[in-house]
Amino acid sequence: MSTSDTRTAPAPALPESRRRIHREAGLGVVLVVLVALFATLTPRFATGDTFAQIGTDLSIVLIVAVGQALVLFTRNIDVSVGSTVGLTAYLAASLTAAVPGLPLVLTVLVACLLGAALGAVNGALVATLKVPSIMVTLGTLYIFRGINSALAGSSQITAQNLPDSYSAIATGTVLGIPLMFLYALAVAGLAHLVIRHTFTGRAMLAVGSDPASAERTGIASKRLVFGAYTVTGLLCGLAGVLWGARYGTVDSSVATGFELVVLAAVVVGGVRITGGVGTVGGVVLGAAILSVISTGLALADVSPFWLQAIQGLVIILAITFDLVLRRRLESRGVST
Amino acid sequence: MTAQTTGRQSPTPVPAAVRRRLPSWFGTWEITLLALVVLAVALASATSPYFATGQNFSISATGALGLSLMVVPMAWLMVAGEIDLSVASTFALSATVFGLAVSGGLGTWPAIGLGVLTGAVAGLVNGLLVVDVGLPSLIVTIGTLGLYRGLSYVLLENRGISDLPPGLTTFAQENLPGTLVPYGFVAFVVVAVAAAVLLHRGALGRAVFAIGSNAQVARFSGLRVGAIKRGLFVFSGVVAAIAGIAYAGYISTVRASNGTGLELIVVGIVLIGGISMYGGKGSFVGVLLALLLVTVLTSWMTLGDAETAVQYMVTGLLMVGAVVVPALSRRLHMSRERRRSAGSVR
Amino acid sequence: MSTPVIELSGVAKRFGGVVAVRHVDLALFPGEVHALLGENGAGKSTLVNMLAGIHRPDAGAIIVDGAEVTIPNPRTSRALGISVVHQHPVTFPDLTVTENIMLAGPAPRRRTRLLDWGTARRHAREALARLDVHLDISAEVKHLSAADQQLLEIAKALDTGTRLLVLDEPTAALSTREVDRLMEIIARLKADGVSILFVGHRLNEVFALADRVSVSRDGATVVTGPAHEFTPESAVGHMVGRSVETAFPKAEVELGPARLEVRGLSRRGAYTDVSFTVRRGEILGLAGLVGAGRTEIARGLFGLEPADSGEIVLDGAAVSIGSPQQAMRHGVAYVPEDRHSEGVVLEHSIGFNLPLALLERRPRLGLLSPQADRALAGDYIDRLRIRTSGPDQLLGALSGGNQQKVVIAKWLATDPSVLILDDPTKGIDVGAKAEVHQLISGMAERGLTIILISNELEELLAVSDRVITFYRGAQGPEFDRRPFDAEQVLAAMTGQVSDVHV
Amino acid sequence: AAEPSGPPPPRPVRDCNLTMIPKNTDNPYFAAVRTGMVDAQRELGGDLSFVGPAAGDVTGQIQRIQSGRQRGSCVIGISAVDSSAVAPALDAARADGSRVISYDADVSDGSRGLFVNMATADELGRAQFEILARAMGNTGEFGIVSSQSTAEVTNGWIDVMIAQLDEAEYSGMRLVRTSYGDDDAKKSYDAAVALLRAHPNLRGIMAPTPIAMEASVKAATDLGVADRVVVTGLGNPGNQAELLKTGQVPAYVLWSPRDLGYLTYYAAAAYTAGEITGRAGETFAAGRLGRKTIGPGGEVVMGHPITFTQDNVDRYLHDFETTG
Ligand SMILES: Nc1ncnc2c1ncn2[C@@H]1O[C@H](COP(=O)(O)OP(=O)(O)OP(=O)(O)O)[C@@H](O)[C@H]1O
Ligand SMILES: Nc1ncnc2c1ncn2[C@@H]1O[C@H](COP(=O)(O)OP(=O)(O)OP(=O)(O)O)[C@@H](O)[C@H]1O
Ligand SMILES: [Mg+2]
Ligand SMILES: [Mg+2]
Repeated sequence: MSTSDTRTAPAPALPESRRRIHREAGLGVVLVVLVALFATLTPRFATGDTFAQIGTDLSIVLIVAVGQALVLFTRNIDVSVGSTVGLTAYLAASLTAAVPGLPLVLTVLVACLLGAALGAVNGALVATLKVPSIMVTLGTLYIFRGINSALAGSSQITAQNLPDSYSAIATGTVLGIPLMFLYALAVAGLAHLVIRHTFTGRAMLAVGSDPASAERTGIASKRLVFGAYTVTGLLCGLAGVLWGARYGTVDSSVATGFELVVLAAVVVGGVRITGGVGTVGGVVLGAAILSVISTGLALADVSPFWLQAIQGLVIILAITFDLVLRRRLESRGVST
Repeated sequence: MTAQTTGRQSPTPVPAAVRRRLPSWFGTWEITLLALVVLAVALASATSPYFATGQNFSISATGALGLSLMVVPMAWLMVAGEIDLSVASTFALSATVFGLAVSGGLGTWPAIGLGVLTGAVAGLVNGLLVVDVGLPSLIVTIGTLGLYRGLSYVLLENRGISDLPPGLTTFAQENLPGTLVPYGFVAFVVVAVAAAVLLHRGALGRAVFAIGSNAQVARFSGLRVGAIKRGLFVFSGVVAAIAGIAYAGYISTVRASNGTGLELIVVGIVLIGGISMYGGKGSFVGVLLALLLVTVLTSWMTLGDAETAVQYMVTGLLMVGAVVVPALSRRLHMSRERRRSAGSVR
Repeated sequence: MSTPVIELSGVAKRFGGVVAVRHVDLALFPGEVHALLGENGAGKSTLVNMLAGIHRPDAGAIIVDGAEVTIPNPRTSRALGISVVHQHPVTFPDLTVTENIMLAGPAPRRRTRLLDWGTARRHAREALARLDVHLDISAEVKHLSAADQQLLEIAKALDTGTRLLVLDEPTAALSTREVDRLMEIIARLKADGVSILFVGHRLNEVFALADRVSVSRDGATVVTGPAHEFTPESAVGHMVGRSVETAFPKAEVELGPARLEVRGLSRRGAYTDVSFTVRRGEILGLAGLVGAGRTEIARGLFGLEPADSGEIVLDGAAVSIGSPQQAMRHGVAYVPEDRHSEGVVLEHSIGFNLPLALLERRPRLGLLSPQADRALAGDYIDRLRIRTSGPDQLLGALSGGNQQKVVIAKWLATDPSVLILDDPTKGIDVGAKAEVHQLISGMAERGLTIILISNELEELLAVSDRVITFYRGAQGPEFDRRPFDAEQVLAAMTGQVSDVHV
Repeated sequence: AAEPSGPPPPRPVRDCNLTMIPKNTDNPYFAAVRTGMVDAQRELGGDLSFVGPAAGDVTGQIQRIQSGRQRGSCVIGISAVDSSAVAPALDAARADGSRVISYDADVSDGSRGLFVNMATADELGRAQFEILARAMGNTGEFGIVSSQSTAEVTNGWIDVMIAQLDEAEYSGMRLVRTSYGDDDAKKSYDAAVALLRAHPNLRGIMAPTPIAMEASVKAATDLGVADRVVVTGLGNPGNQAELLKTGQVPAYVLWSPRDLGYLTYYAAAAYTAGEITGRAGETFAAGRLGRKTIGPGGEVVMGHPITFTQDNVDRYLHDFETTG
């Protein structure tokens, strides 16, 4: 939860002519290096199939990570995302199983609305009562999971209980590009537009950068925080549907511990946990890096007993590399 | 509170200054927690004849040892504005090294030493990455969470070691002879009291609060921000190692999976204890009360055969309620105050 | 004059048990510069915050164009034509200069409702050009110096539609050049009929500007009148409620041997080839404009950002100072320039903050005595007249000037032998400033070595034994007290001279 | 832990609290086990507490053991997540006068008086392996997607399968990798995808746990290799009958969880009533299952594995009911 702020002295203000690169450039390089590395390790890596798989694999994480990033921008956090995904996945799947003829669009809509409602609960508590978001969402993490467990009990909904069209939401492709990836890209693209090119988006970052200043400027912090949580919930709802569609089996434990995966993607993507800093592009790269690592290691057929250790190591190396690269560039007078 | 400070410079009447303040380590949040503990104990005693017994105390305290120990350094780290999510993995890795050493024929103490050293190194690596490389601790320790847990799997694969020294299992499982007080509980109380006093009364504790509130100010005040943070990560690793070894003694087994997921419970307790995720705030007394609360609730609900779903919902409602109810009452109080003062003027 | 733009009638505001504003009446007319004076903690910023829509008055009325209004939030305030420069910059450190300016006002949008970045950048450039400041508009604000942030704040407030411009100590972090520029702008706005409420502690500025003056004491306006009816002394008398000494004559001190010597100190991008000697009992002033590199030299001496090359000699022996701990071991102390980010921990009490710089000397595992902390705090609360409800008060609830006093006290408490003060009296009221000067002077008498950086030339010349000028990171001419020739010092600071050698 | 001072006095099951701890409650398999226990309880009486953690974890099991011990349960029965880790808690319960039995998944020897096993590991391993071998024509590469790497029962079966590979008949088969899905749908799916992609010549996946089987079938289908990759292993007809009927899985193995619960309850009743002590050769009446004999090591083997196919699966659905 620290940043390196304490170590870097304020740089002198300099004229406008300074060279500039995107903060995400370092991450981009990391991604390319990783891809190159795995491609040399395993010939099977550099194939269309692999990229399709990576694209599918990162999608659910990315969709939720975009939401989480919005919340983090405002100097809040949502650790209930795993439970929200789990609960909406269960509700969406059981709805589909119970009402066979239900149009899929409706299922997706219902799941998104349910998710948004759960997110709104978080948002209302955090925004209006100004209580620490970590406490609220840790609480709802348990509550939502408890509801899920109470509803699902020992039952499991499997692909056999669901229409084929349900699973097709996740497994379909367009021109060889996985549908899931397209959904995720659409979500990320929209989020990028809002964050980068609307007042609302910039104001969200402002709230996280300095909440007191936001108040003094008259930015409607409450509405923004509430909105960020609601959108996150909505995206969790979408992710819930996709989860069920992709993995086939839905029980009371769907997406347990998913919050850490999401946080990892977001933070690797350069979003600061204490708010005010980050881009949607970074989040996309963060999710992609993590997915490339896990897919690459899986293809390399690493022993399962080594998998976790190597994955942890590669994550650390990747973020260190990114940081060192950025420092290098900065010392050469390129600002990021 | 001294009278001299209020008199001369502020002719304005300041009743707030005269009112005695609650100490920083026992504020309204700690009172809330204490009330919740009392309520939970009362309900549990009323509904289960097995709750308010010496045996239950002994069993609960023994079972909570590993968790309780790990809460201590996590509280310190989070006050300093950092976090260590790798604790449960260090917990397993150190126990693994210890277990391998024991089964390799090393004596109990040297094996413990080796295990603790492992924890210290694991903590140091975290510290170096955070302080010297400058990476955020959250992501560093998510990485080492995987790395350390993974190393345990590399070392043990799917094997377990259950031939542990009897001295250790006795320490981790049994009570002081003739009492219902577990050995481990005594050890924990010593550690906890020392940690509490040092945090709230010690120079180091003060420094840690300053670092967590504003690391830049701390550095400008001549505090060794980096050294202290590094030290805290090592402390975290060492305690996680001790906890991991003790837990191995408790279940008489070392496995690579020992303590999986425990980090979130540890962090959860520290947060319930009122320590801010952003550092610089909170009280160790609150953390101890949170630990007590969680232990009491777990025991009560287990004795009542509550299903996991119910346990989750109770835990969650409690956490949300604990922050929401005081916030609501504060709001109510404030709006009433505002109305009153407005009324008195017009 | 015509009808007031804004009138405050009997407004009051309390925070819990603390009455910040008891009863203030104030009428602000178009085209006037109205100065509001008062001791630290007199309630000036609270008043400003009520105009800005941040605090709602508990009692009284705010009247705009003859009608009572409520200002529930900053947007309403702006809509009423009120622009505010707060005492502490209201910025978003992680966002760029352009974004900071954009977020303060109505943001330019395209028909698609998306932001129009081109226009936003143009607005930003224009706003800065109005003040004649040169900032990288795509730099993040956290990389700007305190002075630049303050300038940015002013630039943000200089909106067209402004009817009342409120400036709460806008010059605290500024040096002569920027202050002059601001004065020009104020004059121009005034000519355009804008009403200006100016809060400040530098009386010379105030009297150079103001048409009318109000003095507030203990949260109540005690007197209002045309500026020419006041003298600095009478104004201070009203502020304090008794007559006080506002200037202490610089004591003549017998200088001791050289204590600190700096030889050829350089740091890339900051300062080059800096050499000087300071003796025991001497007060050395460093003069320069904002950005001259004085702060960086001070940080170099304190081990925060060590110099790349050069030598630091203490009592004749070369030392290496690579960290603040090392500096402190050599008896060097540094009062930093930015109180919020470098000086004090806002969310903790005075009793917590005061002994902070002493901690490193305490045994790591030793215990602290809360009584001793409190006594220490109590002592300095008295000596520096810190207006507070007691040692347990949180720093964040203190007025700006009183926070600054805590920063100074924190370092005085370490009992240093070399004290570097970086703009120590910024935001401090006249009375307290005199006390700080007396304190510094007294320390010099006791043989301390003092390096003083100040943006207030008057202060620098009043207190220093010797002044070295800096211009853009290069050491310039040096002046001895005989007494100082302010004109020449100023010329050297602004890089216009190099021949006046002394 | 202290040894029990002597065998606790016999107590009729009617006056008893029985704490029966499954690995995890949110699991249709254990729900069916519970149904069987409730069947037996109707016949014998007694107070059944079927309690456990929602998701299998050692700490959760230990807490339930201790709660049973504090309540003075006359029997604590457990399907252990970890055979040695729960042993100290079981020992303490025994010292306090509870009788301890294990079912489904054993605990360390000496920490229980009786183990109710569904079938021997050897038979279960072979039964699963044979389906796979037959479907693969005894040749080709296959991989395993298991549950937790530390799940001892499953590991036991895998050992049996690996031993099978040494037989001449199966010399054409090769195990390329064992990976673990932790009984989690996503992890199992990812493990199966990894296996299929890293080994393009794979002909079969052995999934000795129902969640992994479901996930492997889905992975093979999604990757478009379902026609050449056989998936089989352990399945639960309760909610996986369709897998057989659609032909996605040729056959899979299990036993009757309902009978297992029923038998466990009967064994517990006989044990607490003092009819049996856990010595080999003792026999007891097990209601509709007839008389059962205790084998060596205090193990009661219920019967043989059942191989389910699309033809027979419907007949067994009764065994997987989860009502009550
Ligand atoms: N948020 C707050 N909570 C409690 N007390 C406050 C708060 N803000 C201000 N005060 C108190 O109100 C009084 C007036 O403060 P204010 O900031 O208005 O003073 P000021 O006149 O601006 O002083 P300065 O010249 O030092 O800036 C002070 O005693 C201060 O401690
Ligand atoms: N116009 C400029 N050209 C080159 N460098 C500059 C210019 N303006 C500022 N700088 C650099 O920016 C840095 C910031 O200066 P710093 O804050 O240390 O100066 P300062 O004299 O202490 O200012 P202040 O009076 O605000 O405290 C200086 O090192 C200076 O070299
Ligand atoms: Mg003020
Ligand atoms: Mg400066």
